[in-house]
Amino acid sequence: MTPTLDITLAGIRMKNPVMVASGTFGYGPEYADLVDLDKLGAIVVKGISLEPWGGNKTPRMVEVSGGLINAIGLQNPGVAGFIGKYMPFLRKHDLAVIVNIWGKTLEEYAEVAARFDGVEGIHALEINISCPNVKAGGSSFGTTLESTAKVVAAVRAKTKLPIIPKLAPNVSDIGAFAKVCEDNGADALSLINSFPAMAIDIETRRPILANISGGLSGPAIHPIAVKLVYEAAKAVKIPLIALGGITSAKDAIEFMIAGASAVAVGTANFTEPLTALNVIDGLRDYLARKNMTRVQELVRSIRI
Amino acid sequence: MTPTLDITLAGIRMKNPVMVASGTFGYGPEYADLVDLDKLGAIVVKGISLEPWGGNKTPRMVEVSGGLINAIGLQNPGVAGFIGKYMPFLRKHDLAVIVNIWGKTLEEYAEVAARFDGVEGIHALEINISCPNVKAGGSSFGTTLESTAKVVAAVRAKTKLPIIPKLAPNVSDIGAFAKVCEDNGADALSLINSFPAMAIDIETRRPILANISGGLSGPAIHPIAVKLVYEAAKAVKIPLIALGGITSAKDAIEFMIAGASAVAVGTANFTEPLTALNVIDGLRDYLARKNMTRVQELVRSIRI
Amino acid sequence: MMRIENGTVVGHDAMGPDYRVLTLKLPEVAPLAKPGQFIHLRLAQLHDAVLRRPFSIYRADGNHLSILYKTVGRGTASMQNLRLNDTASVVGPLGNGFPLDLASSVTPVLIAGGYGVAPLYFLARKMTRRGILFIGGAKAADILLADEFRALGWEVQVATDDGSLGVKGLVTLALDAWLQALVPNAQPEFFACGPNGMLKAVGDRAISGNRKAWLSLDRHMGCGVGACLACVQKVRLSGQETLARVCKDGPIFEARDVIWED
Amino acid sequence: MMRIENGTVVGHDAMGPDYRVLTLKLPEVAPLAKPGQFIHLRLAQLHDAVLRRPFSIYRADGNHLSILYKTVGRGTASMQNLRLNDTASVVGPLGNGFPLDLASSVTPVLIAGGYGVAPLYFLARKMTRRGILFIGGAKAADILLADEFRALGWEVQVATDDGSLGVKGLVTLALDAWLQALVPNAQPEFFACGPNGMLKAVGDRAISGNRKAWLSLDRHMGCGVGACLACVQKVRLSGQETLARVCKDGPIFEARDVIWED
Ligand SMILES: Cc1cc2nc3c(=O)[nH]c(=O)nc-3n(C[C@H](O)[C@H](O)[C@H](O)COP(=O)(O)OP(=O)(O)OC[C@H]3O[C@@H](n4cnc5c(N)ncnc54)[C@H](O)[C@@H]3O)c2cc1C
Ligand SMILES: Cc1cc2nc3c(=O)[nH]c(=O)nc-3n(C[C@H](O)[C@H](O)[C@H](O)COP(=O)(O)OP(=O)(O)OC[C@H]3O[C@@H](n4cnc5c(N)ncnc54)[C@H](O)[C@@H]3O)c2cc1C
Ligand SMILES: Cc1cc2nc3c(=O)[nH]c(=O)nc-3n(C[C@H](O)[C@H](O)[C@H](O)COP(=O)(O)O)c2cc1C
Ligand SMILES: Cc1cc2nc3c(=O)[nH]c(=O)nc-3n(C[C@H](O)[C@H](O)[C@H](O)COP(=O)(O)O)c2cc1C
Ligand code: FES
Ligand code: FES
Repeated sequence: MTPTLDITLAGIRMKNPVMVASGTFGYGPEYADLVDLDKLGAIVVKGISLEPWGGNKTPRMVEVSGGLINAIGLQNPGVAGFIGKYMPFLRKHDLAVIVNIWGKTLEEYAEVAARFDGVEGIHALEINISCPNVKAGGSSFGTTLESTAKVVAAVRAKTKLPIIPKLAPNVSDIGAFAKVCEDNGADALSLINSFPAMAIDIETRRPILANISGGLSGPAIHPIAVKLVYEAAKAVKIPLIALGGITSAKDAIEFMIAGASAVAVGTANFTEPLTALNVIDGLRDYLARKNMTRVQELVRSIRI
Repeated sequence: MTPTLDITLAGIRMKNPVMVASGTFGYGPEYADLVDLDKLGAIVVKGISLEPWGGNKTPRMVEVSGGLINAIGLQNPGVAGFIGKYMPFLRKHDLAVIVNIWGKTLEEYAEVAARFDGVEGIHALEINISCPNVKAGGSSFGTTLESTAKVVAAVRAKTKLPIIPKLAPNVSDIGAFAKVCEDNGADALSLINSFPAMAIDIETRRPILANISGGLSGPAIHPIAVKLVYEAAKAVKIPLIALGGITSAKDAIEFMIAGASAVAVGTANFTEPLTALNVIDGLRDYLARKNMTRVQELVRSIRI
Repeated sequence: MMRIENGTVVGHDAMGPDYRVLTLKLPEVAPLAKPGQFIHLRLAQLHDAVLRRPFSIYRADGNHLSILYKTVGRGTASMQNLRLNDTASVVGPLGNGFPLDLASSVTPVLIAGGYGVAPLYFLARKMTRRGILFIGGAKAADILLADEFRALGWEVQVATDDGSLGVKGLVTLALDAWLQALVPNAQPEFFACGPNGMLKAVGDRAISGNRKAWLSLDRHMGCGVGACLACVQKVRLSGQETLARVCKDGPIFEARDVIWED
Repeated sequence: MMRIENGTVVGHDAMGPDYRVLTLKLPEVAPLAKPGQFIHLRLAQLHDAVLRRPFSIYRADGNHLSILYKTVGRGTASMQNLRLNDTASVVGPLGNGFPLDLASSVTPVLIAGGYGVAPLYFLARKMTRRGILFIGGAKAADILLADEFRALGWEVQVATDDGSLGVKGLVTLALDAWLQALVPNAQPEFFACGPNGMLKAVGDRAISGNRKAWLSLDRHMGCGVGACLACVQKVRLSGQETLARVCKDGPIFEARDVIWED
């Protein structure tokens, strides 16, 4: 019997628990020649702010051992630009659309959320409180419990869509951050964003990235992310979406055993655009081999 | 002209700024057939506690992408065992000996420090407040400012040796931790320890390590460590010893440009025991190529 | 339309001491290729690299596609180990490519630096007319394909930094001399691929002479397909400053559209 | 005394469908090797692996050292690509090795599981006397070197799980039958290398029969030289429980010293 992969996560129905991560898959059309979008559980689009935003200067990305550091700086066409330019395309596809949002102030977060409320074809908002690349907001919000609580509550007040705060990895006690999100109305959590990191050109003695530092993503961070997911799962009951260094079904399965209800593929889309599809197939094969009939059986199934 | 590599760091004179990291080079004799100890700047020995300590159950180590996770659990022969068994050997060698210490309580940290004060041949104490693998103390001390301050002050009160707190990487604001150490009498700082991390065997659905989780080290963490060193260097004036994923002179030079006065090679000793010697040679060649006469010119020389 | 495909190595030969030509069997990708487009190559040998490597398409003949590369870092170093029948994953063809429909009065003027000659050779083979190639490099060994261009009936002028072949100096020196001698009603249109400095210099000449120049930009890339925004270049589009993606909106830009910063 | 040395591949051959013998030229390491010791191998092909891989020494002849390996994961998979004249970094010889000075009345009894036969073959070649080898495996293809042992004058008894060669069942079945039939004043001493279950079973028989058993333990390793404490095994040393390092204090332990925990 073929195991079933469909899940309902925070009220969002998905045909499988495999998504593509914000910032690594554009807004949908970019990879559409290579990846059949209708096979994905969900797309999380690149972070959207109230107004169009230009992002950082180049160089914006550098490859390092086991990963890359990016400092794109959240370049995006703004709420109206995104809805006008990309939603018609996305609505034609059979996958959940989760919009990653950010703001430079609390008010902006709330306003962006308000603007998306009721827009046809959008299934949830992922709140980026943890981007290491925007100084004005992002990073600082996600690293104190107080500001995390405020952002989540502010967004909650403005939308009926499921909201999914995306946690910063560079905290000592991820459980406390997970809990404060749950307490303030989060429907699910995404973890994790990339790690603050830096590379220096030893010939020029300058930082390689124009932004000085950026966020590390890719296989390098996977074992850290698994630990954070495991800790967060102990702290909250709401479902978790895990990401960080997934390159194969094995990596995704580790996350689900540790506590995730769904997973997202990020950097690996660049390495191998078919990764998300391979994860779906590998997950199905694994469940069949293990005689599990529903993917839910895997979630939080760790044996200690 | 050959550039000079010798430095005096927190009063410790070293013929070069390249050390081997605690827990990755034993107590000296283990690698002595392969590595001429007299060529190293310093050895930081495996963490020592008041009494002998057995550590965790096996498996204690697992290889992951770009690194390994270890949960040795600080197995060691205790202060008396270490001094009796290893100091005679170490005293015969021409390198600085830094003893990494830890305790399960504040009192134990202080007591271990007291016991080492005045022991011939010991040049400094590195205080491990950040080991992710011992639940009773270690980890928790290094992740709050208050307990960090207390441990550093307690050790300071008991020794005239230079003291070097070793910081935990999993904090949001490394600068604050660096500062609180400086304010409480630290002579230098080591950063960073390994990252809390975890790997799960998807066949058994059990954690691979007997201790459930452990610490991630190796190339995977290098770009994160560079960023932390850069931030710490902005926060304090005391010298920094940088470690985390060094495999080549290039990695070490990045650390020094970012703010480190010295560096330590850890996991790479396992991969390639000659790494520290290669780093020394590579550093000398680099300085010569860049027309620098003293290695100090490199320290904190980042151009923003 | 782009594809992802595992290519089999069917040729891998040195071109002088520093360059190599890698030919892959790519029945899906090769037939789609246009001059100025590139492929994004993944090497199984480089397990731990998360990024693919972009290379201009040098030839596309039937099912075969070739690139011409120089070893500069760990990716290109590991490419050297590719042997016949090894495979490498390819995404492509990517990018916009050069415009091919020139007015009949136009003389194509190609300007190449180093491996920048690769896409220009593909362009020359696809153009029905002939023109002139200016090719520059550090030394004689960096001057590639000059004879092949001549065989196609193109004029070729060479410049090297050390004077070991052609005129000594920058390739724009040779170009300037040629421009000076142009008959008034000549209509040169430029196609350039090489280092940024060269592109900018060519662009400046085009703009001041009121000619078109198609510049192939070289930027570090993440996704290669327009999704990650790593490769952006400030451009002017219909009068408005905006950030174009070199991988998707480029790599070919008309000189007037490019806003060079420092 | 251990050394670090770059070995050049001088031989790489299949031994049956699942095993291979890799022979390296190691003029410094090879002459130091003793049976039961191992080397720690680093593969340039496996850029991103931070750990070396341990392999028992199967042969050491002059400057040449061989290991016999089975492909089980990514390290051993990448070893398969080693070709003649490739190099691999080796640290060795490591560990204590088997005792070689047996009382003259003693009959050596070797018990091997899978690739565990490799160090035992080296041991047999270095022993001046002959004895008996019990060798077990899942199927006929896992029974290696039986003829080579016979050629050295050893008796060989084979057991396979599927009965495709020798008796069907565990190797200890054959051993038990042999022990049963022993003359009273026989003095067998055991040397075993294989899976933990087998080692424990051999040890139990040795202890209950009041014989010695030298067991070669297989543990995941970090440094291989005694520095990292990844590979510890609980043992009894002079009556005291302590943690021994399998890489340095072992890999060979006498059965009475080993404290097995589930
Ligand atoms: C559109 C385009 C076409 C190209 N065509 C060719 C060609 O035909 N022949 C050729 O030899 N080279 C070409 N290049 C450059 C080629 O991509 C780089 O030489 C190659 O990526 C270097 O990889 P590496 O791993 O050897 O170097 P490393 O320095 O180890 O690479 C590290 C990272 O930097 C990137 N990088 C390094 N140099 C460059 C560069 N010059 N441009 C873009 N990214 C770079 C790599 O892709 C990688 O992500 C082209 C680049 C672009 C953008
Ligand atoms: C003292 C000693 C002698 C050995 N002698 C031989 C021999 O002669 N022939 C042979 O084929 N194998 C031998 N092994 C086992 C061999 O080390 C493993 O098969 C090999 O390390 C697997 O590496 P991998 O990358 O292919 O597997 P992976 O599973 O990808 O390796 C992942 C990690 O686990 C470790 N690992 C996996 N399996 C083992 C194992 N069985 N023992 C120790 N570490 C393991 C690897 O070293 C690596 O660190 C010996 C092991 C030890 C400890
Ligand atoms: C180029 C790039 C751009 C990203 N942009 C965003 C973003 O806009 N919003 C966001 O929340 N996360 C962003 N991320 C973070 C990813 O969504 C993901 O959390 C992170 O990369 C870790 O997953 P990975 O290791 O699988 O890439 C970005 C990551 C990369 C590499
Ligand atoms: C096996 C192992 C044991 C370690 N033991 C200690 C220890 O006892 N005390 C300590 O402060 N750090 C210990 N560490 C941490 C290292 O000293 C170092 O901080 C860390 O590994 C990061 O450096 P690396 O990436 O170069 O290995 C240990 C690391 C490893 C891998
Ligand atoms: S490389 Fe990703 S947008 Fe161009
Ligand atoms: S492997 Fe490091 S002590 Fe044995």
